[in-house]
Amino acid sequence: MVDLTFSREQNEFRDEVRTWLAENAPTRTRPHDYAEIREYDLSWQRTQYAGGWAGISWPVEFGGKGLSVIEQMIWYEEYGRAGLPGMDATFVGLNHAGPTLMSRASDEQKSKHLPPILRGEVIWCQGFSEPGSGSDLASLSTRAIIDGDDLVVNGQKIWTSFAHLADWQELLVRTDRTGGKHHGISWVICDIHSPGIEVRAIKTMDGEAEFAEVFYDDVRIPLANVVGELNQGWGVAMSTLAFERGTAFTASQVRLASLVEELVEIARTRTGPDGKRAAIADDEVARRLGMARAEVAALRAMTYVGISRSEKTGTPGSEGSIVKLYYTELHKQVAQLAMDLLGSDGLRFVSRWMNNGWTGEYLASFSLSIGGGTSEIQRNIIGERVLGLPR
Amino acid sequence: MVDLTFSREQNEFRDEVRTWLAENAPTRTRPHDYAEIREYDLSWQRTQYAGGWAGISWPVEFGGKGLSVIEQMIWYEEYGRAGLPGMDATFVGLNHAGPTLMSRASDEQKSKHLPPILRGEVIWCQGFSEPGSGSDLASLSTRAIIDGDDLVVNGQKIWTSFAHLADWQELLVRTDRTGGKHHGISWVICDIHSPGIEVRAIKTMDGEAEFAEVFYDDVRIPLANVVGELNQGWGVAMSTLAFERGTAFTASQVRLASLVEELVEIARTRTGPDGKRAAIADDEVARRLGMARAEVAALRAMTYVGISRSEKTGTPGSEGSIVKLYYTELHKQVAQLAMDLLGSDGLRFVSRWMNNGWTGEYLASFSLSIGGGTSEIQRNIIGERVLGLPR
Amino acid sequence: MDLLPSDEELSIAQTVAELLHRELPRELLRERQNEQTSISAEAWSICAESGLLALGLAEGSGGVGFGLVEEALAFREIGRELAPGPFLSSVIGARLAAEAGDTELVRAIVSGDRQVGLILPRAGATFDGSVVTGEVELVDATGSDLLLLLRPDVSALFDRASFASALPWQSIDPGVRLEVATAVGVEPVLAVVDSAELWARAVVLSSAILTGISEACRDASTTHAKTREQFGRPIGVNQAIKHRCADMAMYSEAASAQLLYAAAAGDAESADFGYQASIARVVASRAAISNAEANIQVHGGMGYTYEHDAHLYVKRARVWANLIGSRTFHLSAVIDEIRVAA
Amino acid sequence: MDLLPSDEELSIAQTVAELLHRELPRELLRERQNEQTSISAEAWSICAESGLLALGLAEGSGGVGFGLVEEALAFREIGRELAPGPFLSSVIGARLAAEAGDTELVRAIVSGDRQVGLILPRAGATFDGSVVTGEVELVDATGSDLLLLLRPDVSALFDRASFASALPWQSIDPGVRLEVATAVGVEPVLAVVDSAELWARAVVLSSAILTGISEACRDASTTHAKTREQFGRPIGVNQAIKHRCADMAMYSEAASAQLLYAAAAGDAESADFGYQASIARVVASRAAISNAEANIQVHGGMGYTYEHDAHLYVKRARVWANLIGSRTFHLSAVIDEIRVAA
Repeated sequence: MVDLTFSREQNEFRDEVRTWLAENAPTRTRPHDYAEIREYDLSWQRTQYAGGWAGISWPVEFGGKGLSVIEQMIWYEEYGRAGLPGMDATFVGLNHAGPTLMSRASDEQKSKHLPPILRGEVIWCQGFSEPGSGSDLASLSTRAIIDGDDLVVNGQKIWTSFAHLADWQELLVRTDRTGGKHHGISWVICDIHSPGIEVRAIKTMDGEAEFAEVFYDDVRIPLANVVGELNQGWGVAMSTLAFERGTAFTASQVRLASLVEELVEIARTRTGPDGKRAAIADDEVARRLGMARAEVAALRAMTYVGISRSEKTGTPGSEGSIVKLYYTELHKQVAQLAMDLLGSDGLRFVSRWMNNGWTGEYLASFSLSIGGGTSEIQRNIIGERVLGLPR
Repeated sequence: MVDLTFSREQNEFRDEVRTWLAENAPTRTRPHDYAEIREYDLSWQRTQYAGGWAGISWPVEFGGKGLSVIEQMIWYEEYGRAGLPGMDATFVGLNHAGPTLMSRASDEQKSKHLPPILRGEVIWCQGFSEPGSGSDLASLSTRAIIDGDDLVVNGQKIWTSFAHLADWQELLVRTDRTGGKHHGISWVICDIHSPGIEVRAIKTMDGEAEFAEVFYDDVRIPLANVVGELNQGWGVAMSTLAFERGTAFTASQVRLASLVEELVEIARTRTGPDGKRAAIADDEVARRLGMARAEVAALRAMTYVGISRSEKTGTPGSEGSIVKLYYTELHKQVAQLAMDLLGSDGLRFVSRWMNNGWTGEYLASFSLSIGGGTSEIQRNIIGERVLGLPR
Repeated sequence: MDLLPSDEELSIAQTVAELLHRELPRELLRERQNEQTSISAEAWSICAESGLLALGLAEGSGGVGFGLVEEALAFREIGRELAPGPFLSSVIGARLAAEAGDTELVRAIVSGDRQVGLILPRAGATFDGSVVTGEVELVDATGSDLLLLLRPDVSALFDRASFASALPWQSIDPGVRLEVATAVGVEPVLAVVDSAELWARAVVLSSAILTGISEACRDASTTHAKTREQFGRPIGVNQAIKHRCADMAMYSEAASAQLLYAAAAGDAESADFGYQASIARVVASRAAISNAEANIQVHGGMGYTYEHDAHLYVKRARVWANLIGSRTFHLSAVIDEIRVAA
Repeated sequence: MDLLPSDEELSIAQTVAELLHRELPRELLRERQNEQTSISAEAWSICAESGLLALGLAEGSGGVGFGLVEEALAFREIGRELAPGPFLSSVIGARLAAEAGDTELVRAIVSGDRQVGLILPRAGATFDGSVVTGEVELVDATGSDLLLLLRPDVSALFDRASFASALPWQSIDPGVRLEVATAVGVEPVLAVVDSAELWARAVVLSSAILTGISEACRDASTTHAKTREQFGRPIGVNQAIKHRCADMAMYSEAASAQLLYAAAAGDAESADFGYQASIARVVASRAAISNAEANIQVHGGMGYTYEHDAHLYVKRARVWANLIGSRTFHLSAVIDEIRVAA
């Protein structure tokens, strides 16, 4: 039944989260240097684990709190409101590899790999995209041949976030080339420090180096590291991708809402386009900001709908693609609005790790509608899977 | 060489046109009733012919003035600036069927059909689209069987402007179904009053009835009326379509420019969105109007480029699709801007034949991006023929 | 927290949809376009008898006792079905009467005995709570006994007879009747001050109508894209069509989610109810206009004939985008909070 | 009337393109990003020797004697090739010197001996024709001897040494150097009043740069769409890509046509030169930003790497959209005429 109010328990939970975050969140700014980021993110994860806050919606058997997606969302909301840095390096382990292992891995694999993720001992990265595949993920060609008890992997992955900080990689390889392209893919747990792996950072247009290319030259991975059945990795991977569209980017949305409020603040204090009045006095500026505010509010409502659906059906469904598309395009628009507002201040590069890092934010925003499935792919998914249009 | 100035002769020509139009253009408002429109448009064409102004760029041998496309454009510019009504009913004959006959018809067909068009004796309509074909024009299925010296036609056409006022129709029929869909089409001259033809008006969303459906039941058309070769009508039709993208809608563009100026006038006199100041004092309104003004200026420049290209190469080329797309989308935006400006006055229907007929204009604008090749088809043409992208 | 309507909530909406579909099929809009009223007295009675005008009124006031959420879900169907008639002004009019304590008038309105049309004051018209003066438009008031003038600060019901000199004006929407009148010191029958909550409810219900329109257009385009063939395949295989449908789905989803959020905020008596309502309205107007316009393009030539329904959505969307506050009015509600407080 | 460049005009542009392609290949932008100047002294000399800085100056003033049309075609190549260096401010600076009658300074600038950077006054900074005061930004002035402050009412050249306290600030564009300075009553070396024509020429040249950027992006996207394969076919078969490229072509065509129109209006000394120039600028800014942003999306992941050129166009477009007047400034030039005269 449609109802905005949270239960007494949920409100108490929110209060506890807020209090705990206020007392325990890192006060030191997240370092810019990637080597330091690893230690920073893992240390903060360890603090969360020690405080009993790791894995809100992870089942108790894997060390989580076993709460619902609503509590998980409350956590992310409060996390975002506290202005805490993105948990970028631990993201894949907690929201991507972890959940996949939970649903598809063997008991042995689970007990070996899940606890270290929550405890903040390891960092996971993804190994899905390839230079030749892009949006056509299933066309991947990194290949693995069975040799005794091992797979021997040769090929290349790209757009791997934080590969240079990681311990483990969720890796898709082609183990059979005889069937259709969705067949013959295997999902394997790869020790990123294995001999034959080379990681090269990719510098992006905003000057950051969060992504990397990973090269595999006769890399041996034990067959025991295959998750699910050999050659059935596509299904395993798809279960992970759906997860991405759940609560996981609630924190990003909350951050976007606060970016909009920052822009409002800038518009109040900065001279507007006429060179005289404050920018907010300009009707066009005010309405664009008003619209941005309205859109982030609607985005929150959409997320609430998605979470309500997850609560009821266990999955956010393909409608998650609508939220991803809406969020992505909105975030880009907000960054563009910021550039228009900044006027000639937009010539100055300021990293998004800094105060008023709007130019960095703008440059970083281009990746949003490309990574994690381009906006074009999202529109295909919405058209085909939500609306049922023909392929 | 890039040069904005017109030659002395061209300037004199412009002066003559302006003077002549001021003295001879109809002062009576164009009637709204379609039966009266026929007489009004033909009578005005006869006046132009008598004054020596019919067919500016038609060759002298067909009764035209034999001038260049620049003079033709000057005529349309002055025509538009004089605020004269669209020459809708005579348009197909003058700009579509006429030019096709000139380039593809036999001498006998030319001498029979061309002079009456210029002299304002006949009205032509088109018969290309069918209910089942739409954007896929070549899939047309209205069929014609040879029987003695006649073609016997059965089928249906749709979106025929002014069919109920017309004498002649440029008709595409399928005379051979054995080849690919572009083969086996014939372009024929059809007497619209032939037995077996039924014309039914189509009422459009703006309440007008400019379009019609035409039904053919064993309609006999002499084989002598085939233009070009039998079964080679697709090529004949395509030569006509290219013509549409030349100077012919210069007058519409000039009209669009004056619509924008009308909107500016409304914004000056009408209370704006805040209920206090004039609309033009609102920064957003003013900038949208400013942008619309800039866009119609750029549209004129694009038309000039196209005409310069026609002058040099004899054809406006596929770039004409860019102008069509730009004009169409701009006209729709201007109509939407008008609706936003009107606010609650936008609840009142006012026909575009009346003063301040903005709601009618808005409702009529939807046809622009559909008729004459949808905006999607234009984008395909631009992508494939201008940019060379794969199909 | 739950923003997914329950089966019970959905079944209320479903019942309303079936009623409207049966009693007010869309063909009626064209058939009745030259009738004096957009809805027949019989159809109005049937709708009233079904309880449609009393859904959100407390049982003690003679209502069904549902919340704004249920009322919004019902109005979303009114939008989706393009149902003609002064539903919104009658529902809000009844609520105003209930707030003023006139239980007899409440009964008369919700039973369908007395219809309430809407007054749309033009720029320059004034209403100080006691008299209205200036040019006004009357919307769907040709069958009405009463007229509603709604504002956040003060709202009132007037006797239709006080506007006897009103002249009809052709509306862009064949399902909406329009009249123009000049009021000189006309006094209301009933007035309430501090009507911000009443206003916000009307804003939510208008958002519901607009959301319904956007969803109907999304569905019509999707169906057409699946069935219409061009170049030997359904046109929905083309990304130009497919992605446009996807964008329509996105706009509708945003409108629908925010509609539920705002309605639930109303039911929860949240302090930000008015603010959330204005946001719902901004998002729903965008969805309705954008989807209705896109729907015509998806339908091609058929889409701009009078016989096809596509244009009816465009017209209804444009009407509602200007009633109960305009886009700029509602953006101001968001902006002003920005301009004043953070 | 002719808006199609002649073979001679095109060959001038072609020569410039080849020069820039040879002397200032785009890889240099990344290689030199930590150098003090965006362009080496050698490359600057070579460009100056080719006559690039003197194209539109009368022969009597030591120039080549072409019109603004040719100059605009050359600057379109500067945009397309993303050539770094203070070309625009030097060309306009030389013209200012010529107007002021300082032939020696003209010679020094066009020969490449003295470079002219650009002063971008921040809100609140003032210049009354005799002194400049307040915060200013210096654009590509790290290798300059002179600085240009350009305004329609009054424009001036300053000695770079008067801004010795300027501090470098990282620019978003690796091909543009930025400094921040505070001026306290700094006097110019040369000033001219009523510089509307000079201003309009600069507006046209900036529009030319932006137009060139938009065209380069259209071409890069088109090439990528033809060659990059996904799902077994070139991505250009998808309408999401094809139609985006078509829109890019449309924006570029509008920008290019209006650029030629405005430049020709300048050469014809039309009364509406400034107005047409502002329109060119508005249309070109839209084309450059829109195409540059779309170009990244078309290139997917590769498009946002630092190694790929795509981001360089976005950055250069954003820089030029803020120099020689902003979008709102130029729209005002169109609006104000609307607000005042019909």
